[in-house]
Amino acid sequence: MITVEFLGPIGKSPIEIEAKTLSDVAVKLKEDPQMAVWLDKCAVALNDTMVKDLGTVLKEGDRISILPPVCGG
Amino acid sequence: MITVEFLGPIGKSPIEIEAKTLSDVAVKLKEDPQMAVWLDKCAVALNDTMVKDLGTVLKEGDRISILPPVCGG
Amino acid sequence: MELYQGPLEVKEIFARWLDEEAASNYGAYIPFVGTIRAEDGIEALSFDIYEPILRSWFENWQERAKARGAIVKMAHSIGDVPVHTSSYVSAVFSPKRRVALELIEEFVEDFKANAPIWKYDIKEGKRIYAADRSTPMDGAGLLA
Amino acid sequence: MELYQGPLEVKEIFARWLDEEAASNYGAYIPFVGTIRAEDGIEALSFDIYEPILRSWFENWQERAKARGAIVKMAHSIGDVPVHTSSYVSAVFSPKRRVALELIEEFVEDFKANAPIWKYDIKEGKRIYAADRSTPMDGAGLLA
Repeated sequence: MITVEFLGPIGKSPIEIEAKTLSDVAVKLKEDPQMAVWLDKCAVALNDTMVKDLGTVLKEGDRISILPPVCGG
Repeated sequence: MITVEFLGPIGKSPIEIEAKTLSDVAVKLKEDPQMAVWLDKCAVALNDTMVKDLGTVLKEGDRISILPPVCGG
Repeated sequence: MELYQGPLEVKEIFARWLDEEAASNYGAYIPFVGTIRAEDGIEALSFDIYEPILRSWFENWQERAKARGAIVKMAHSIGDVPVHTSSYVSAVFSPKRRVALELIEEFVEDFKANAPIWKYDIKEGKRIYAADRSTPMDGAGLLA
Repeated sequence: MELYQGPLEVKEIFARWLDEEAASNYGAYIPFVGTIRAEDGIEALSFDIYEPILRSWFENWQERAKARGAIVKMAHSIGDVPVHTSSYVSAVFSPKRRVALELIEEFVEDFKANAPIWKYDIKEGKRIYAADRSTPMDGAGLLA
């Protein structure tokens, strides 16, 4: 199982899913209509490191963070 | 008569000269060997306004300032 | 990196950073102070921060600054910050002015684009995500 | 524009400028603080200022800033300023960060190039013109 958490304004509780790669996570999240509006604007972190490759391999206990558009300052 | 003053590090006392234009001032200052080393690096003000035209006409009582290279901050 | 609940004590932060580097022989110190503007009828802005990724972002910037002989500092608010108070102070110290002027611009712009901080307007007590002023981070859309 | 004999009270200046604009609704405040570095065995730097032309230079900059919705402030030392103390503080306030970041760079660079201020190294009590670090002003060479 891996954990997916949704940061900032997304307002969705963390979920636990089965996934071997980030592609599997994408497939799962697209099934959720609430997430569909967010995904094209969101960046992704794996265990608090930003990731940019859909092929990234996941292991048991990994934590994915979904980061919506930011505006610090 | 017009007054010519020498600012910052030039270390020369003000002088009074006869001059109808800035060209006349240039001629006079070039006669002074102490000034020759400064003139190509110095900017010029007339009554505290920067001037860039050698043809600038002068009148009785005008004050010319010679400004050597600067380094504020 | 310093995070505070509510508005920043800007004068204290500016003075303390100055003192911290008083003997470091830097010739240029450029702080950037961000203050909440009264506009669109807001009472305050409010901020969520994801601290682990903000810390790595900042550590990466410390390395980038160090490679140019400089250092960076930053402070940011968490939660509500009323109009006319400050939520953000960042700063560059460097031996010479050119590097400091270049770095403060790069640091502040990258902060706006990639620091994991989310902004909300507070209007009539409601907290509304500032979607129209927010920027997708580098790499956004990976899962779309 | 503020001129002081000797080193600047940087914290007082920063805090006072912040207070002066506390209700002006500017979103960005960027000061630049210039501090004397210990190098080449100097004890201090020393400055001559020609105030009438510095004032017109600064008034021209206030107009340029105003045209972009911003304001500029500056303070500088006259006479001797020991190493590790500050001789120069300038600042931009503007509604938004982009204008502030652009203006502080232009303002500081134009200051270095065109403010009528002359710098001297103080070494073993002697005052030596910093010729190699000085820049001819716009229009230099007119009388050559």
